[in-house]
Amino acid sequence: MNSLMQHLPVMPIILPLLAGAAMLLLQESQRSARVTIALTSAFAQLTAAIALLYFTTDAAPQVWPEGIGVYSIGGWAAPFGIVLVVDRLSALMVALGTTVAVATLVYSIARWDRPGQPFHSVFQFLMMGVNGAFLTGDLFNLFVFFEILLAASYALLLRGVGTRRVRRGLHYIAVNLASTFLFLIGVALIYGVAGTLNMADLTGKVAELSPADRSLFDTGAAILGVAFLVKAGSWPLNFWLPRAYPIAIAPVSAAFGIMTKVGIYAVLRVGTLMGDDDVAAALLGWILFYIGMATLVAGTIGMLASLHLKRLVSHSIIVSSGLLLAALGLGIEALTAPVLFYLVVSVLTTGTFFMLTGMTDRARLPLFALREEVEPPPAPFYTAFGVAEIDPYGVDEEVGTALPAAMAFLGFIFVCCVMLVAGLPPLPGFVAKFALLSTALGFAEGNGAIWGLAAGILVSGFAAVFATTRIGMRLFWTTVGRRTPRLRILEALPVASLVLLTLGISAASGSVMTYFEAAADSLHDPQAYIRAVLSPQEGVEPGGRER
Amino acid sequence: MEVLYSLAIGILAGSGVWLLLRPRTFQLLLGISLLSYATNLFIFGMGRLATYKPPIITTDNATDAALYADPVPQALVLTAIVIGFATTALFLVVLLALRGLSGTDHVDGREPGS
Amino acid sequence: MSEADLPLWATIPATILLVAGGLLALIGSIGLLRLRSFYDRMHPPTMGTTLGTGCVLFASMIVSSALVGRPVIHELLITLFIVITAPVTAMLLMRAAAYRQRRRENPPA
Amino acid sequence: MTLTVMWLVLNQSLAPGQLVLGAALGVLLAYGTSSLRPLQPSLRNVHLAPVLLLMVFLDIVRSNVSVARIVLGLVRDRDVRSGFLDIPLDMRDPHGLAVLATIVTSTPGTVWVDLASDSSRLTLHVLDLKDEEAWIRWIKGRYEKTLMRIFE
Amino acid sequence: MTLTLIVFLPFIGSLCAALLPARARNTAGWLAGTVALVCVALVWTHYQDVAGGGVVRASIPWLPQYGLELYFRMDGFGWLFALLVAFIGALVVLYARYYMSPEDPVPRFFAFLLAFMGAMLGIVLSGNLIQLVVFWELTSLTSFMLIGYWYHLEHARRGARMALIVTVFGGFCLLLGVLMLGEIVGSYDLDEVLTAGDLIRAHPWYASMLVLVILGALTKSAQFPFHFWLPHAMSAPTPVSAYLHSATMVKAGVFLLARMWPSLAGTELWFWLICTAGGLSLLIGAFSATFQRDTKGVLAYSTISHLGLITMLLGMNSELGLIAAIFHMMNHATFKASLFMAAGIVQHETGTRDMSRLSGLRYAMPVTTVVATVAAAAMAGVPLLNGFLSKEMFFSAAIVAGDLSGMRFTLPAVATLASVFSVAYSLRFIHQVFFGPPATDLPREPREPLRGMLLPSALLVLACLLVGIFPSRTLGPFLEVAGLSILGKAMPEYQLAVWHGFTPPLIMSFIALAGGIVFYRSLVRRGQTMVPTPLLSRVDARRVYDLINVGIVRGAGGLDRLLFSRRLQPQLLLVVCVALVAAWVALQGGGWSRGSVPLTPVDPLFALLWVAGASCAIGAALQAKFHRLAALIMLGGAGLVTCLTFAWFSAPDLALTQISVEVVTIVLILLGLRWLPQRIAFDDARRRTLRARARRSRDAIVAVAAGVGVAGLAFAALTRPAAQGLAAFFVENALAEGGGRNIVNVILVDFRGFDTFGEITVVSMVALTVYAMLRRFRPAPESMEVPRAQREDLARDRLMEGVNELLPPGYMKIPAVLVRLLLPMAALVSIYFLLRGHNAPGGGFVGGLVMATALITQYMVGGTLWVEAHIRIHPQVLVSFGLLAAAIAGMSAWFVSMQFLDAQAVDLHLPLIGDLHLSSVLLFDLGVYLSVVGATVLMLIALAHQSLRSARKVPEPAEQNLSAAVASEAVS
Amino acid sequence: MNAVFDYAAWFASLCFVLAMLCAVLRLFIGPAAQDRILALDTFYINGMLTLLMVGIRTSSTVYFDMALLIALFGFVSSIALAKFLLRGEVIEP
Ligand code: NA
Ligand code: NA
Repeated sequence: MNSLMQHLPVMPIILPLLAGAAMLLLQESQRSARVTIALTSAFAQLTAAIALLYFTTDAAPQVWPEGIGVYSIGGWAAPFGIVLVVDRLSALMVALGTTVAVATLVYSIARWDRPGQPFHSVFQFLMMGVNGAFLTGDLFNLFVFFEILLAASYALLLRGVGTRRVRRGLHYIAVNLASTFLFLIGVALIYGVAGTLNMADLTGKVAELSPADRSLFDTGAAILGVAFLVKAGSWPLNFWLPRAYPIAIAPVSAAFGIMTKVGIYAVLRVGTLMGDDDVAAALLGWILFYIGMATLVAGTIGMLASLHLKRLVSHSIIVSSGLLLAALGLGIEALTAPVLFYLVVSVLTTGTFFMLTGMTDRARLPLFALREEVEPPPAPFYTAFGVAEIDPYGVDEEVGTALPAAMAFLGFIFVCCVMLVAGLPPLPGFVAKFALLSTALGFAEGNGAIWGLAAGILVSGFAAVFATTRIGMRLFWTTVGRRTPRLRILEALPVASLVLLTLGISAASGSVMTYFEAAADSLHDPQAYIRAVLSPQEGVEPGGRER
Repeated sequence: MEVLYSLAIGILAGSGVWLLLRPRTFQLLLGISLLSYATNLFIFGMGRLATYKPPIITTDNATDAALYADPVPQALVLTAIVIGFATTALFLVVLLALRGLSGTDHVDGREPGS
Repeated sequence: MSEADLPLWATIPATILLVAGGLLALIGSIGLLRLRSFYDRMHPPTMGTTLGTGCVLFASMIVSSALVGRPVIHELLITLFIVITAPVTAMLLMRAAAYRQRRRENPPA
Repeated sequence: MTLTVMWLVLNQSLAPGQLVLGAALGVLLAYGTSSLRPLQPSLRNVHLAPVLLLMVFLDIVRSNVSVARIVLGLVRDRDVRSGFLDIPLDMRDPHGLAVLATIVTSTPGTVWVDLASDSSRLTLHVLDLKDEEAWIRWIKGRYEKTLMRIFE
Repeated sequence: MTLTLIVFLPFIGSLCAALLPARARNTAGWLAGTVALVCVALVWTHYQDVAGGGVVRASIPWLPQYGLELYFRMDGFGWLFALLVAFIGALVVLYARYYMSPEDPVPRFFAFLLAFMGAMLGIVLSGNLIQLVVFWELTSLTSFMLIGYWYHLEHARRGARMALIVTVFGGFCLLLGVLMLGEIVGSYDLDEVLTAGDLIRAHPWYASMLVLVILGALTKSAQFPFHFWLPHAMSAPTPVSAYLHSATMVKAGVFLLARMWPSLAGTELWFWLICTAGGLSLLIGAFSATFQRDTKGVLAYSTISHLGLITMLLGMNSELGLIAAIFHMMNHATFKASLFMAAGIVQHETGTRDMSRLSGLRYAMPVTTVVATVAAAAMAGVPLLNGFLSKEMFFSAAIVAGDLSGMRFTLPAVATLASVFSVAYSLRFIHQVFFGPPATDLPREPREPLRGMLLPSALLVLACLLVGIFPSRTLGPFLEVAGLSILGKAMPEYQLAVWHGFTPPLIMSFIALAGGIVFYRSLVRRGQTMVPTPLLSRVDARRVYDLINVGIVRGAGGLDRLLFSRRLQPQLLLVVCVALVAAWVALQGGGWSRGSVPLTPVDPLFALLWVAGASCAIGAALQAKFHRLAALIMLGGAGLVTCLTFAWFSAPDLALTQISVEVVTIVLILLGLRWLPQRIAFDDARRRTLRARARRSRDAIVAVAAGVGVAGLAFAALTRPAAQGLAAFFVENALAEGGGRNIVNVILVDFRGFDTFGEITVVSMVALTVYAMLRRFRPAPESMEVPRAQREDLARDRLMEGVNELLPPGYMKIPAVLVRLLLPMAALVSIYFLLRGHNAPGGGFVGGLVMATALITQYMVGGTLWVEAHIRIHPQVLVSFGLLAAAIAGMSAWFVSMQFLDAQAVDLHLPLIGDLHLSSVLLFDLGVYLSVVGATVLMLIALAHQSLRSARKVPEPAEQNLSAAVASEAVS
Repeated sequence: MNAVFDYAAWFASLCFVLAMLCAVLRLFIGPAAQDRILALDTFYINGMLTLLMVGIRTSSTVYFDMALLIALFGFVSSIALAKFLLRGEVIEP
């Protein structure tokens, strides 16, 4: 099946499409067939993604020159046709996306996909959108894939009834529609000035522009950037995020974690391909930095204010977006590898965390338990151990309560999630933040921004501990009125696997980071990317297709 | 002509944005439609204005690009129109569902001040 | 434009038809604007819909046929469609107007 | 058949390929849509159709002129009296009535308002209702009779 | 290798313990004990390696690029601490085995305890600063788990969280400090950091870095002002208190200070910061301990105080101080752990820790009384016990440091005063618990505990005695080794002897002893032994913590509402404004300027056209609130003008698509309007308020700005020469390579077919979503009933009436005839558009919309039931087939090993018929056609079905009323 | 002579555009919803005629398709609107 290998780059897009479309033919009662198709497709995508990842490493130099694979759709070479480009970054993102998707899919089979809607089809389309957005080398095609993943997200978000869900869904759609218009205007303007849509081709075209034209081009890029920032969930364009994500069912929220990162990816990809103008790059950098910091701060505050776990996790997504944007905004190339590391970890983290919320939801306490956290503690608390208080030890029996195995498992996962979100060692959240800080401090001499970022990273981590313990203790450490959730193997397995994966990443940080460094290097040397895209492909004539 | 064309886009966009900022869902729906007209015209305009040059090859060897309007933005607009249509439809249904559930056509699902 | 080779036999009737069609449509719309009641306003636009369109289509057929050198008649399809669809609109609109007028005159308790 | 002709007119071609395709489409579409068209017209005396067409054309031209005069104010306003007009009908065939409707609608100055549920009475709105009898004659004599001969 | 094992063995043990069943207390105990003892043995074997100032190293690379590796490094100091951790660990395991109730699920307890032990060993054996932080945080976490072990107790939960918050805060500070340190030195390697003291102290970052590191140490060691968490941590089971909160974890802070002493100490800043914090902790801790009512509370505050003492010693910048500090760390660990165990025994046997209830236990528990008394005496600094020795050293160091720092009087006075309190609380602890009359109202009858429980405590007391009497023969050599490893040179002159003459320290000791006794007696005489701590109970760091805590939550809540508006309009306004600002900033480079291309002359027709179009747009904008139908009609007008504009500027395909979409959209919105109850325009007072007006003007300004902006951008681009874009290629290749004359269509289905591919996916998915949503749709109650018009005008009696009729009755009869006549024609036209799209305007999308519209008109004239009684449409199947057809068309290229979507064509020459051109492009377009028909019909019909649903529902209330009536009749 | 034809074609186009403007005016004036629908219908027909004129003036056949489509479907929005007025909903059960 050499030819299948040759078509590997398009597999992560075509497989979900086929699966999603085929499943529409099934009756509502044919659940097992649907599940089989969905799982087969998802695992096939994961396999393809891992193969792509492997081909971009130095381990397989014979497959693609410089580790960058280009697949011309329809046999039309860039810049005329649409090309899929597999470089380290995109392969990494696809692998990440499919990993989370596979986990959430398995998870959802436990019980979440039940209410008859075409859940599995839409989920496949979501995967198609995400993978396509990561793989495409064409700006307008990126728009199309954005729309696919958005449409899928609308569908998944609006599952189930309820005023709240519909209201927030409406807000989500409205904001994304607005950003869709911005996207279109930005892309159009870029095409209008530079005359091309291929991202690699743009780099060359931009260099030839007169200053006035360049400014108009930059305007297009700026408008496009705003659209990306909306997707990335950056403040103040992200009010929808902490409202929309928590209302989705747990596996869907988990799968959504990757969507904000699509925005970040777009910023990174388009930014590095267009950022040859130093002045513009510096300006862009500062704007990004400040927006990132604002996002970081806002997300941190939101996290502290969250009374529900899902909302908290949503805010942690915002925090991670802010952190990524701010770090990218500093314009320090050495930071890119840690940024990628952090990105990967945060996607896995939020995915796991959201799935966990689905499993603990039914263990949740009634709301009265919340009040104690918001109200100041009652006066006797201040004099604990003082005379005014009756012996606190006479009443309670000092015999521990055995945690049911389910609760213990969930508690363990919860602690892992907290450690990941807060960046506590030894999980990779710490490794990522350490690498970020360690690199950033190398540039801190006379650069206040670095200190701001460092403070932001640490404060947000601390806030995560503060907020998660507040909620987590209520979830796991309250005995009154708790019902122990039933642990389903299909839910536990993917969650545990993701946690194990993070542990693995942490243990193998050295080699993982080496890959990210290579990805960062090629990202900052767009020439290789451009060479790969614009050079003639095998089986594709430079001017057209082979006949 | 360019001035006129730009003005047309501007008016559509301005009306669209005005509606987009209104509090009623139906206003938003119309605003989205108007904005998509404006956006489509904008994209289309990026191919510059060409009258009487439809990009359809009538004689086989007439392959000079100057004979035709730029076909690329047209193709982009087509995709944009279709996607715009789809999202408008979706927005409409969500709007109806919200009206049904919340009893008001305010975008926030509740009347201000209530 | 390539009317350079439009023969005279085609030009004269086409010119007349176009002017007539334009005037009919315009008068029809003016009627739509001027007349006082809705029922009255229903009538004039028909001028543009039937004879006005007919004139233009006929002119188009003449011009196309003259240019191509063989009879071009696919404009007839437009006429067909308009003829078929116009009554549907008219009937429903009239009935709607009548209903609304009735309702305005005898508002429900 | 009609569809095949339409196809050829649309494509402006009499090529054999188009003929075959048109015929195939004609049969297929007619069959495919037949369930939504349970009522098929039965035509007789088709030769009367061109005559009818000519009559309609002349009437349209005439009424166009008269309506144009009214719109342009060439007729004094007080001379124009519009109103509803009831016409008793003998024709029952829906297709005949449909053609009558197209004729009435296509003629400026008359609009189809309502048809009694048993098709026994037709209500029109007429822009220039000076002579009710003349209008009734016009409908019944000129068109209803011809249409009944074609459709019933 | 053994170093690595020492650290990892407890973790492995922890994992094993965690997997044990909840009842396996003996197995768990044996497991934990074995692990601890093995660690002790392993540490012990390294004595020879470190005794001569040597260092044992082992390293595993982790993240070498960033200087992070697992680097275990054991020198004398590390060895001593590791031994302490492992040894006391073993004793605590033994103690806990008996202390914990048989019903308690102890495997979890031992799992956490072992994990903690591993983490603590990791700290003391870290040779890499980042690694140290890693284990540091792990101790915080395990401590959290252990304090909260009895999580059903409210104060345990609170205490655990407080400890975690404070220590994690410190941990993050430490991380930053260590990162800065690493940046200064260029390495996180402890060996390099320890030799770079001068470089570090001279660096401009020194002060901030130092503050951060100290924050880490102070929080961990519960030093002022972070001392408050420790008393709350007493909710932990007593073995935990003995182990973590007296002997080991709280020592991590002072361990760190001692560890970094060579590279950080020796500056004024160090002295002031550390001595102040230490001194205050010393005093406050000792003073507060005197007034605690809880036995463990006394010990907790006493721990704060003793750690303050150690901190102060470390802050004195004197080598003697350092040695004394190390010495006291060891001593304090022994006597305090033993005291905690004693307190635990008391609680275990009597059921309470309340000193006002406890009394006279010496009768029931004589052995415990002896053990506790000796340990308390050590704590008080009574001669012949180890506490006395280290306190002597403290006094002498205080005198020296006082001389050097110019606080000749203050330092010794503080030291003595604290010792006075120390004596007092030790005395009180023993006196109130073990002496006096036997208590009568205890929850349990007190008796001597099991031997296993007493043994660890007794062993530790024995150590106190041995060290106290023979210091230089017991602890002396070890202290030597530890001190040497830190100082890296010969030890300063110090005397480890019980007696070295009448020196000022000895005098201070006696003053303290006597003062303490006097002070306690006066308290007893005045009956003030059970009062809240004077002065301090009002101003309490704990209280500040709570207020900060609540403040954070409340403040965040308020800010959150401000930062994340729940309303849509501000969000949309912000999106628009941010886009405007972004564009404005980018335009500063001159982008707005007019380009060089001359303007084309204005066509008055076009201008007139747009007068109409613009009025429609503005009209729609103004009417949308109250006159929805009018606004919709105007929208249709604007849409038509847009369509004409496309046609005008040579885009026939666009015009076709626009007009079809336009029509379908209007029908769709109308279908929706059925369920959107009308808004009645009324004179709303709110609309006229100043605020409302201001809001509207603001929106108007933004809208105008957006309009002007977009128009300006369009104009700027339109007047620039077109870039040498892709057009030329497409024009050249459309016919030759793409096989089509309609370049736009060739782009859509071939050059950029992938976009189209995505586009139909979007449409299909949206249709599915709409369908799914509408299945659960609950319309507005006002719109539920049959519209008024239908009730008044030709009401229908029964739903299924007329399904079998050939034509609808009444007014719809003639329209039905005409519209049904149109259906086959429309279908033909749709196929016409589909098939010729490649060469002329049209294509699958337009064709599909035409077909869908034709079907919908049938619904309009016939009604849902009638149509569906005559024909079954399966839109979902159409969608699926469409998508699959497109995908298969794309994949057909694979079979000839070309790229996805590479067009394949087969030319057949048929006799008579001629050339038949079948290509995958056509299949692709057919896929588009099918999915568009399916999706559009699905959406429209799903909406249309709503009224069918609600029409079926309408009789329900009537039935309910009926049954209610029947029921009421039955009752009467 | 061709010039005369061109003028005539231009004149006809002008007439149609003016007719559209009249329709828009009626659309604004109303007063009843049915007036607006009628105006939209007129607007569509005149728009179609304008398109046909563009076709005639450029002697291009591509505009024919658009006109065909408007002829076929312009009425759909009109009858949908009218039906909405008349029955309160576009598609009855
Ligand atoms: Na008429
Ligand atoms: Na007592």
